[in-house]
Amino acid sequence: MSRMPLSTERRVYPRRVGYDPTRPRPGLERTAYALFFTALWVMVVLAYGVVPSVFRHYGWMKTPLGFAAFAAIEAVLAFLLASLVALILIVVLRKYLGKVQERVGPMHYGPAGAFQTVFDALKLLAKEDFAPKRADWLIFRLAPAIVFVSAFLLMVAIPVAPGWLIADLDVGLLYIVAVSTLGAYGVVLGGLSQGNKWGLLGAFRAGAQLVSYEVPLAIALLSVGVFAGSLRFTEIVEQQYGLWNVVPLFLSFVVYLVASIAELKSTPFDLPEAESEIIAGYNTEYSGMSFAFFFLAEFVELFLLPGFMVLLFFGGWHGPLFGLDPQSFAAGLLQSLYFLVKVAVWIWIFLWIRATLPRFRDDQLMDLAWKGLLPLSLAGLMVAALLRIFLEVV
Amino acid sequence: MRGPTTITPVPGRTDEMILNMGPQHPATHGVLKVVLGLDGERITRAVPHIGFLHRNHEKIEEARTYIQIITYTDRMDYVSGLQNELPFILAVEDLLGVEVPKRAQYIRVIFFELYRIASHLVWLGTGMLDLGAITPFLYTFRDREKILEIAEKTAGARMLPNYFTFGGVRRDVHPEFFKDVAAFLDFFESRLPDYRALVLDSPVFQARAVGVGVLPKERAIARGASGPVLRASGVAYDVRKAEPYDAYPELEFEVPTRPEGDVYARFWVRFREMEESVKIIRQALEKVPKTGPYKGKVPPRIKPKPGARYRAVEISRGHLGAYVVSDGSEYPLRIKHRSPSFANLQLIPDLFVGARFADAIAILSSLDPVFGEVDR
Amino acid sequence: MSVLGFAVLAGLVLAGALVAVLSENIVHAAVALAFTFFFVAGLYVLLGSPLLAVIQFAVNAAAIPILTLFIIMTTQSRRVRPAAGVFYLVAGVLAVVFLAGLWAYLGAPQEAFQPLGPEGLGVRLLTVTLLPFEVASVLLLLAMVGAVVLARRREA
Amino acid sequence: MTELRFKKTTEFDEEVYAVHPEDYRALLEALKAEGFDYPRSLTGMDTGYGLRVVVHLYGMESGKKATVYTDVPYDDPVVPSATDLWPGLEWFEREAYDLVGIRFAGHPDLRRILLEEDWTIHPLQKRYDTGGYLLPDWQPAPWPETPPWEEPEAREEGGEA
Repeated sequence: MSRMPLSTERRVYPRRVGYDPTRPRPGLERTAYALFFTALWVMVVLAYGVVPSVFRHYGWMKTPLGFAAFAAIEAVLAFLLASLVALILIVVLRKYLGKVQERVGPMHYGPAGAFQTVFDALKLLAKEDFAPKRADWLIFRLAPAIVFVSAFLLMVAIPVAPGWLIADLDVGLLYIVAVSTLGAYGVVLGGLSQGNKWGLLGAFRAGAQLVSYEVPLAIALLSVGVFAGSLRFTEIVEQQYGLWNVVPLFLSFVVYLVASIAELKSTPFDLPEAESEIIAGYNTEYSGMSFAFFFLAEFVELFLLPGFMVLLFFGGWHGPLFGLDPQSFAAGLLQSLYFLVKVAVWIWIFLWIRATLPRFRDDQLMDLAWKGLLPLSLAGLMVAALLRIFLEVV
Repeated sequence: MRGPTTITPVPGRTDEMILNMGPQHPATHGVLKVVLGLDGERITRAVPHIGFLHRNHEKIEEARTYIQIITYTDRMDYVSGLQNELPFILAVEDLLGVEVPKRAQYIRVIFFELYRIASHLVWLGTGMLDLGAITPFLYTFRDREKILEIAEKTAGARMLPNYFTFGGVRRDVHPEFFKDVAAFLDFFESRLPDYRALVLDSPVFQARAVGVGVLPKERAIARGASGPVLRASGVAYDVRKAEPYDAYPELEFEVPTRPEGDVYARFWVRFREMEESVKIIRQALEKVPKTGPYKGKVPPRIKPKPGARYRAVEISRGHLGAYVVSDGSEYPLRIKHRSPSFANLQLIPDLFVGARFADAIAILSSLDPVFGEVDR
Repeated sequence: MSVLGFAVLAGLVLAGALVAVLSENIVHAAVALAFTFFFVAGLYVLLGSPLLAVIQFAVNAAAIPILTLFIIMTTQSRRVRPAAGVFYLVAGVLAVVFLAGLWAYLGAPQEAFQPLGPEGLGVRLLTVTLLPFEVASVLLLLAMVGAVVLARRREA
Repeated sequence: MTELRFKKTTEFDEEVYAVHPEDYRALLEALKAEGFDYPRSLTGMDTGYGLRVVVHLYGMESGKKATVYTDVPYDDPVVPSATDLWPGLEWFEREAYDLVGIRFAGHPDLRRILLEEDWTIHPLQKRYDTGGYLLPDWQPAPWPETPPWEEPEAREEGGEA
């Protein structure tokens, strides 16, 4: 029997613009992501710094018309920022997973695949937004909107530098607890309304998980509030000069970290959308833009929860200022950059966890929340209260 | 879809939800449908339905000559395709009275164990994917690719190589084959600690796997379970030891067993088997005659004498048997393939009922069925 | 501006409440109820108490409807029969009683409205209203224990 | 049961029992008692004159192998089920019923397993071609004068197993 001639060479793919797996271009990738980061920074400066400062400086906020204009502009900016965050984070996630998994990730569209999400979003826009016959149409359509609005409302509460914020809420901590519960509401409604048993299971899991983890999360936030003596973000951040809260409130930080991963529904807590168990859980029947809304909200939260973590435990915008006046515009630029860099580091850690771990089981998840995190968070609250009293006495 | 649903709601019982898991479900490894009764997340009833991939090999094979049938056997367990050829070939060789040269025996063993590693890598990746970890999947598929490349160089195909034949192998190995295999083994051994860290030593994995889906020893034997499923229940039954074939009697290896019978034990046994396979291949590489025929003397027209023969081998999933009945003509009277996944899947009602839904996924991936061989 | 806002919000509150009462679909009713509470939170903002608004939002508009939805999910039927005549009668009587009480309250002299901040509320809860606060928490604990006992599966 | 009607031969390395269908169940019980605790396989086949059940057994302790088979006529293909002895044969018996048409008396759940419920034929019978259509000129062979479980002089019938 004669030997069959075999090619020992790897198949070579046709060369296309921006796509050549045989020639990795790390420089191009780095440039693309640096540009992304810059774009994000510019948007943050615009939305949190320039527009509110201008309105406050000229006193336009006092008049009803000015307030309405401010609200409208900020809504548009926050929406753009949220979309930008989601667009960037999705492609960063895919690229990062590619790196971890020793593959290239998106390569086709844009430099090193940087515009992949844009085309994904366009594809989702072009797809039929299908509602099953058995779905409760009204609720089915309302749910993604609720989820997205809750993520979007949370963006309002973030201060990125001294005086750079959209709304200075004196109950900021309570506000984020309240609004993030609203997200759980949308997820439960979405799973419940689609007339699909997988969706129902996903809604059950999502509801149970999000409501359970809301409790330790809220107590962890509360311990920060108790320690700082205020529920206002700006004051909490200001008090972290010299010593970040992560040191005295380490217990609360751990609770917040775990609970926020659970709030994000990211591995190892991705049970509500565990694709190998319950297909896609609460978004099984969603397609097109409705699905995109869930997706966008998830990635906006992937930005927001590390953002709050940085504000509460890692000194927010604190960093070396090189002698600049903290209230000046240049210092604001620098401080918002510090904030973004810290957030980026934490997003990276979240993605790292997501890429590494398998997922828990639903009852283990509940056990962890109620038997592990809740006592831990209460201990953290007591530590915070004792430290507060100690500091006041001294 | 397929016939009436075998679970009907109990009248008046409102806390049970009836759920069709599959045939299009991401974690059923193909096309299994399990009708589940769910009380919350706890499974109260489970009825498996198979046959979605049925193409009646056994009828087709009755209309094919023996040499043509080898191609069909490949298609049963497509994840470890090459291994499926062997029991049929062994049975026909017995009926023909053909001697297999030593070199061919060793080449068979090397290929057989390479495909065991490849198959276990697929199982490891998809099993962890079922448990929610995406990264091991890509690692294992990358390593498996190297095995398939080695196989492609010699056999000309990757998943369904159709390489073994009566009396030996179809053609001699590629000149670089032994060097490639040795290089792969070195590479693979350097990867094993990573897999151990990502899977067996991961606390989250242990939380999901320890004590889940416990299969007692007696039940495993009575249900006809085989392979790692049986060995994880503490039964050291391995066809390679019980009825050795090819060069296995001359090779030293352990049969890893574990007494617990849970999902973790099944993962652990498969993991150890990969290490044992490396050991076997290393010995075979040393002992294989460097020259000599790769195929014994086989008549040009294969007409086994009338009779019947059942032969079994230990493929990645367990005891794969072939029952060949010949009437002395060029066409077999009957060929029965006894596939391990088919028998192992009977355990679904035993293991699922009482487990949580998420456990069911872990249990199913620890049984590691391949539906090409279940449905045949 | 605040009058306009009040009119809009009050209209939304009333509309939501009507949908919640009259809808045949329980899920719709629950969602409408949540929206009603949400708009009530808006009224609190107009009254100058963001704290109360946020608490209303967190507890009544978000947490309680989720639990309601959980109960709906665990039940089989998603539809209810529309209310019969006798319910309208009872509702009418209750409405009249409520309006009469409101009339009597509005007729009485009132103190100036003084919204509480977070500190004020905390101090008040731990001083003036400490006893009712503690009693309420004990009651809630009892209710929780009772719910656990009721929900526990009886082993056959 | 006084005297079991079977014929024992040794082929290659296993014991082969050809047994009368009425004694099939009793022989399996005896083998189970003898220590054959692992059900390797169960095959249904069409011999041309009837249907045959072949059971392959293995003793985990002894390492011994045994094959038991029995023939039943086409018009009454009923064999007692062995699922209570080896629960692992449940699906194998269902498969033999599904593809070959042997009915197992006492099987707990004898439904079709690989084919859909609405199939009417048993495709592995020789009277059908690979497409599942009746072969026009197929005739069953006559029942052998010496069935496999009786001592023959020289049997040439295919599938003596």
